[in-house]
Amino acid sequence: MIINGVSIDDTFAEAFGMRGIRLIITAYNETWALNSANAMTGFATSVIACGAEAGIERVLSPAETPDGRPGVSVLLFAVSSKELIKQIERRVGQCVLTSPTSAIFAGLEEGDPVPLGKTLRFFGDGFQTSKQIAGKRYWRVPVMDGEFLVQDTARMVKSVGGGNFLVLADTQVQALEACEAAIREMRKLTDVVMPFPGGVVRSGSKVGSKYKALSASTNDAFCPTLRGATKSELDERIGAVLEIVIDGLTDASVKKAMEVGMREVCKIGAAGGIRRLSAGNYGGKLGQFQYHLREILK
Amino acid sequence: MSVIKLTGGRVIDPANGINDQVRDIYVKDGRIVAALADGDKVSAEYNVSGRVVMSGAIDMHTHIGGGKVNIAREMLPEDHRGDPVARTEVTRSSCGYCAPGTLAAGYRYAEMGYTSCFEPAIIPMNARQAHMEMGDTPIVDTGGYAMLGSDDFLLRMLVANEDQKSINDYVAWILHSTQTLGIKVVNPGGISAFKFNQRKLDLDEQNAYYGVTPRRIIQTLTRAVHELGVPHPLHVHASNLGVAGNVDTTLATMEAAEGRPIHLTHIQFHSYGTEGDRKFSSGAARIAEAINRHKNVSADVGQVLFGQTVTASGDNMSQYRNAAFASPKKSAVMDIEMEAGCGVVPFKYKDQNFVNALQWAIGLEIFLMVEDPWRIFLTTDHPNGAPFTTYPHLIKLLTDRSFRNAMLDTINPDAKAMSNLAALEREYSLYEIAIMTRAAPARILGLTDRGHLAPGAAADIVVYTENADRERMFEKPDLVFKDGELVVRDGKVVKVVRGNTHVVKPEFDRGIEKKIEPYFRRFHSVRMNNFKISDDELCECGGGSKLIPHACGKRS
Amino acid sequence: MTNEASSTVVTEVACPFCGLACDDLSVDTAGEALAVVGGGCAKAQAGFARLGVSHDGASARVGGQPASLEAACAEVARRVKASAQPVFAGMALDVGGMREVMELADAAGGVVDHLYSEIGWRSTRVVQDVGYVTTTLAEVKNRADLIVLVGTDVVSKASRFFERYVWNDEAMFEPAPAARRIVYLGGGLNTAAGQSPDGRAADVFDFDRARMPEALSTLNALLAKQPVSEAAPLGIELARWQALVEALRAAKYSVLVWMAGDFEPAQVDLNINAIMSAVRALNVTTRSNGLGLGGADGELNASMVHAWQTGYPMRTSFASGIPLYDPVHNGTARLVEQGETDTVVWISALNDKTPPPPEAKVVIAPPTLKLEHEPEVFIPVSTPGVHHVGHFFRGDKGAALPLRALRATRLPSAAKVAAAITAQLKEVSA
Amino acid sequence: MSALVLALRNAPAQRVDVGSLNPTALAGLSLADIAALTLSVGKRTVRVDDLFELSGDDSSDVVFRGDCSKLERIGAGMKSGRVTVDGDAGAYVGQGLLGGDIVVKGSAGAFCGTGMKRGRIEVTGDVADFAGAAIPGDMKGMAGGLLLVGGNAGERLGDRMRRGQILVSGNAGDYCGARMIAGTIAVAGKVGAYPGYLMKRGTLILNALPAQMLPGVVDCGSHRLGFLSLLYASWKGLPGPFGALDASACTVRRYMGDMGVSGRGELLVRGG
Repeated sequence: MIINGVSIDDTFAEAFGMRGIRLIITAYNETWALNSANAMTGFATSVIACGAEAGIERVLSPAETPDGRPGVSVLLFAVSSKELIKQIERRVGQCVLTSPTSAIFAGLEEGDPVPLGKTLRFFGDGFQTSKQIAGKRYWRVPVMDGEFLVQDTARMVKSVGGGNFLVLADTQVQALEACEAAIREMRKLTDVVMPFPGGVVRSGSKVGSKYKALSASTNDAFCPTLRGATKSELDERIGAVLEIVIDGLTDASVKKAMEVGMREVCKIGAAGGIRRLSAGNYGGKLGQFQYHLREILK
Repeated sequence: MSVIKLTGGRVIDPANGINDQVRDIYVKDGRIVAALADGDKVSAEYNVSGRVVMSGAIDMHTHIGGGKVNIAREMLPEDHRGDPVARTEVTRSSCGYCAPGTLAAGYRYAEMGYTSCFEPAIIPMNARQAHMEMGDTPIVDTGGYAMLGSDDFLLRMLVANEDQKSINDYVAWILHSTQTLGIKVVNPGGISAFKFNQRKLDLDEQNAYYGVTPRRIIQTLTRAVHELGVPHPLHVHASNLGVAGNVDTTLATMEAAEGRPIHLTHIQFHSYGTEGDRKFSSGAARIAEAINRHKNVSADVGQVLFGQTVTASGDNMSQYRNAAFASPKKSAVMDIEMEAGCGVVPFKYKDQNFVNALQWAIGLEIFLMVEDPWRIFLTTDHPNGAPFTTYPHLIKLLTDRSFRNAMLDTINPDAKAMSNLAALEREYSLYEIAIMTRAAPARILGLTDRGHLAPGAAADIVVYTENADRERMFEKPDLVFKDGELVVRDGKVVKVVRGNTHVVKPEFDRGIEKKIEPYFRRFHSVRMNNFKISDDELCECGGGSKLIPHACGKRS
Repeated sequence: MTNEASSTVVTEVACPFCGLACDDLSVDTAGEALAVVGGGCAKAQAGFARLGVSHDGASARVGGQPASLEAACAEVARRVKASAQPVFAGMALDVGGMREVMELADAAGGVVDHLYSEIGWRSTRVVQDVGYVTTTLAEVKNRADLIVLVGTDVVSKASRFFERYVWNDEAMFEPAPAARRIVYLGGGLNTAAGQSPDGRAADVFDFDRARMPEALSTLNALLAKQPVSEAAPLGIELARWQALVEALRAAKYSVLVWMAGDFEPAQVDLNINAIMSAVRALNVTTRSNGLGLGGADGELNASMVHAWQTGYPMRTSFASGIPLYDPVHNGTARLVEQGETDTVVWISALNDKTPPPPEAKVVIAPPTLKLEHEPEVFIPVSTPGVHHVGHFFRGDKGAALPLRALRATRLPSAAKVAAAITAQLKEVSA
Repeated sequence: MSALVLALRNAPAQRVDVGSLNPTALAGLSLADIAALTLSVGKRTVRVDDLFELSGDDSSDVVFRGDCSKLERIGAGMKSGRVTVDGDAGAYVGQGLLGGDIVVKGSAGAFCGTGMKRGRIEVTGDVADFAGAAIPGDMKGMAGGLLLVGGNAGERLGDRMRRGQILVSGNAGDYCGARMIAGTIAVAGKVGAYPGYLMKRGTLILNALPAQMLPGVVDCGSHRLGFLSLLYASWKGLPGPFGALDASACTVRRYMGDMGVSGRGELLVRGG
């Protein structure tokens, strides 16, 4: 399959079942909502070392938030319910509770309960109070700028992490600009985040390593500088490869994001130095989800 | 003159060694007679062939009257709302599940085949009220035990090292003045200690003011009761009620009696060890072994059964501590008249709660491991462990091992694991149940004309249809006679009579009043003469109850 | 029961004319009226004098005309039988009288309501809602080192409180009675009795007693080591409140005394709740107790008997055949005002001063009771502790005193009248 | 189907417990069954059709007509459905309510909504003393749901209230929120003396404080409290002034108390 001169590999992205959640952070203004959200979703690129993968889903207008203030919705993903609960407790505790004027609410109505204020309330040292409003419980924790308002319980759902595609281009700059264009469009979608910095990752990995301590190591087959020295996947024209990783609340949202991103890359086409689209997988042995590129772009 | 004949019943009368023999019983003017005299004409004959006949049951430890019980009634309107007793042609309306009104209590006791009930904790100053409440408890005979041991008069006598004879005189004077049947000691000296802000008192720990130890109080009072010839041994609610590890205190308390008769009450609450992860374990085996070995010791169990109840005790030191566990969250604690105190704490025993479930198992373990049914009594310490209306259920637990084990499987699994109940194979026979609920209580209280069916006994008689389901059998007797009157038919009161009041009148030297009278004038709130209850007054308090004195054979 | 055969003075008489039920009275029975010659107080003297005559000439009346006791009882039975909802009110009775009225009320499907129940139910609510930590008079007499009188002077209603239980010659424990510390919370009280024998004046926190919630709120906040909103609550420097709190903490056996009837009616249970809150806070480290005094006019006789027989406190309706407790709605005044009762039976053997409500169709009371209206049935009764023996619960619930028969009379007791009506009622039923 | 109408033939002289005549208890009963149920009127036992004229057939929608001020426990314990009172109701309206709606088009007696856990009670007129409060001996009063009062409330509004919301368009009497454990009470008019006496937790939202305040209720200053915007938004459209509040106007003066009994309750004075 070739689209606008871009060759689409007959392969698939291999993604994993994860636990995901949406939270809504509000603040006095958008800046402070973003400050909190950025901190909370920072250092959350890969579950391998960060415990969670997270990102800002979108900015919300006052009309869209529970308390009528500017807000941001964020998505967080982790490999298990237990880990997600732990990550939320830490990240909300350190990055939202601490952030001036902030409040935080559940962004999903359905799913399994995740303690939010239920555990954070104890920061109030007995001065915390709860309120039940329209069937939902909230905690009010006294802090130095007033009260930190936090919903007692949020909901998490089964979701998908690790949707991806690889952009193979003539040069590093061409690969990067194509990815930037893809990310711009993908960020208009809901239910997904691209957890790496700027949404793009260069350090694709393979399973295993020559070093016993490491379970993953650089994907040498896609490293252009090793083209002659290893069993390379790259022909001589490819000068750089970049990857976009997608975590989404649903299978469909990940698929949709991959499609939007890949089509944007294809628009640039061979004329812009884009040669191939490929995807990372583990031979289909590890992940429950497989996204076949050619099927998505059919 | 009325003559009644019960024809062809299967009589179970352990006091007279009769086990399931078919016999006719004749009742003449309220008393059992061997046969009819010439000219006697049977006015009512009941064919009870095939049915089980026993004497009326006796509850030797049930909180049915006195200040703390009335506080419990007042405290718990929510208890009563769901449990009314409707007015009928013969009965009045009343209500209450765990803290029933006296009317409800009397009717329900009679409807379960109980014909005598004894209030075990009468604060001497409160004896009038206790007798009034018992007097308003219809049908059943009543009586009570006067509480001593934290009263300042006795403690002062001990400090002054007064001789045992004087103490015996004081104890006898209390029995006469309060019109009671025995002496009870509750957390010996501990109620007094609580007034001096002591929050615990071990058997050999000194009262902060008097320096007197619980051991000395028990020694002195067991001796006094024994020497006065009071049939019922000192009735002891031991120190450290409910405290993990109190099994040691309880065993030491048995020793403190120095071989004299002693009755340990609601011993389940005093049989706790400190083993296991939660530092709470069963001490039942050690307690049962000690009772089996010490023939001077008897005990009633104070079985816990699951559900809502209220705990009412003279032990305000313990009850102040227990108030933290009140459910619903309310409690009354009182210091009372330089004599004692009381504490009322509602409580809900939960089968999934480790401690409650183990308490349940410990009580049953004690029942099953104490070998002699003449020295272990069937009580729930109403209402502390459960309301008395649960007795038929308790009887089923004791008589039906498979039922018991099925229940055991439903309780808190950690508690089950800590109990050896499943290994106990004993099933009480009807004969043994008759001992522990009739013959033995009558004997230990000195009630010579109750608890048996020989000629001369009062005609307190119960007729049951045998049912393999002992709970069904015992909750609804076919017939209950009280002093020869048919009061219950098919588990419902058909006639209301007034029970008698049982008392003891040991001999003593009235000269003791020369010491007591000035004490009252100096320190008490009433005059001595207004404290004492005369025979006439007792009958008035009892609303016309007949006074039945029981003999005391002086032993010193 | 006389000192010597020739004396007409009876000693160690218990007095049924207030909740203290002092039992050290000497009463001379020689005259037409009974005379208190030892112990006692003005109220006792007046009570024994007024009621302590034989009243043998008094007769029952039906429709204002003299009638036999039997006829009068039958008429009452007929009326309560026909009534849609009878109320038995007054209830200034001894235990025996109350016992019989209870049987009557149940048989009649009525409601029983003591003349103080409007306060009483609110007071009872405390044990129902939170319970209490309390003590009794003999304990106060021997142990109390700090007595705080909350909104009451006690003596206006129970005059010998200090004489008999505070300023005694000796106590069993420290301190000596004369060293006791007395504090009054509230102004307008008769604080003279609180002055110690050696002339130490009581510590009076003088404020409008309707503002008692403010005082108790202050005390509880300070006991909990929490702030209060004012520098001088109720116009009294915070330092004085703080000093009182320190004294309570330091006391070995403090006693907080109240009389429910001395609180604003709407505040009764809340104020006692607040007192109990303070007492419980103190008991964490020391001993402190409440002492609620009441019991005048047989209030406790009525409430105790009612509770033990039926399980419920007063203001319980027996109309439907099972007891239904509703103290808010079963008060006599309300039932009358709302037209829910057609028959008020006023029964009072101890009180001949409180007039029955004008709606009372039946009055069973001492012949000395002044009636503004002639009821449809009037039955004169004797008085317990004067004409017949009986029992009386003291206001601290610590004791039930035996009452003596000091003066013969041909009048029946209230118990006897109630029993006669019940018997008649059952006749009517049968 | 049309609403089951229970029209009083004559107002009874005594209070009558009609708690059993609610949609949950009547479900599945025929009109004849309902007519034959019995009630106690004083000492008399009467059939439902002695007391009421019955019409309609939808027992999930019960309407009481006539002077119902002696009828007690209207709608008590029901789980769903609707009960309407065309006029005044007696005491204990909606006692222990578990769901559904009760509308009193008039005033209600004492202890309105006591022990209710869910559902909604709307009283267009006044409620007497102890609305949303615990009955003697109960550990909690209202325990959930919504009580809307169009007129005034008596003393001890929400006494021992444990959860839920009470909105009073008019005034409330003395000791509003006494012994409150949790929940929210809002009063648009004035409140009487000593609000929050022995209050442990919970929220009173007031327009002004009365002159008589407890020293144990302390001023914590003026603040914007975010939860109020959620609360006000949840009330949007309710009858009365609370249905029209500006959700963003959530700056209040905050008082805490009663400090002697945990002191975690709050009195929020609007516009503070």
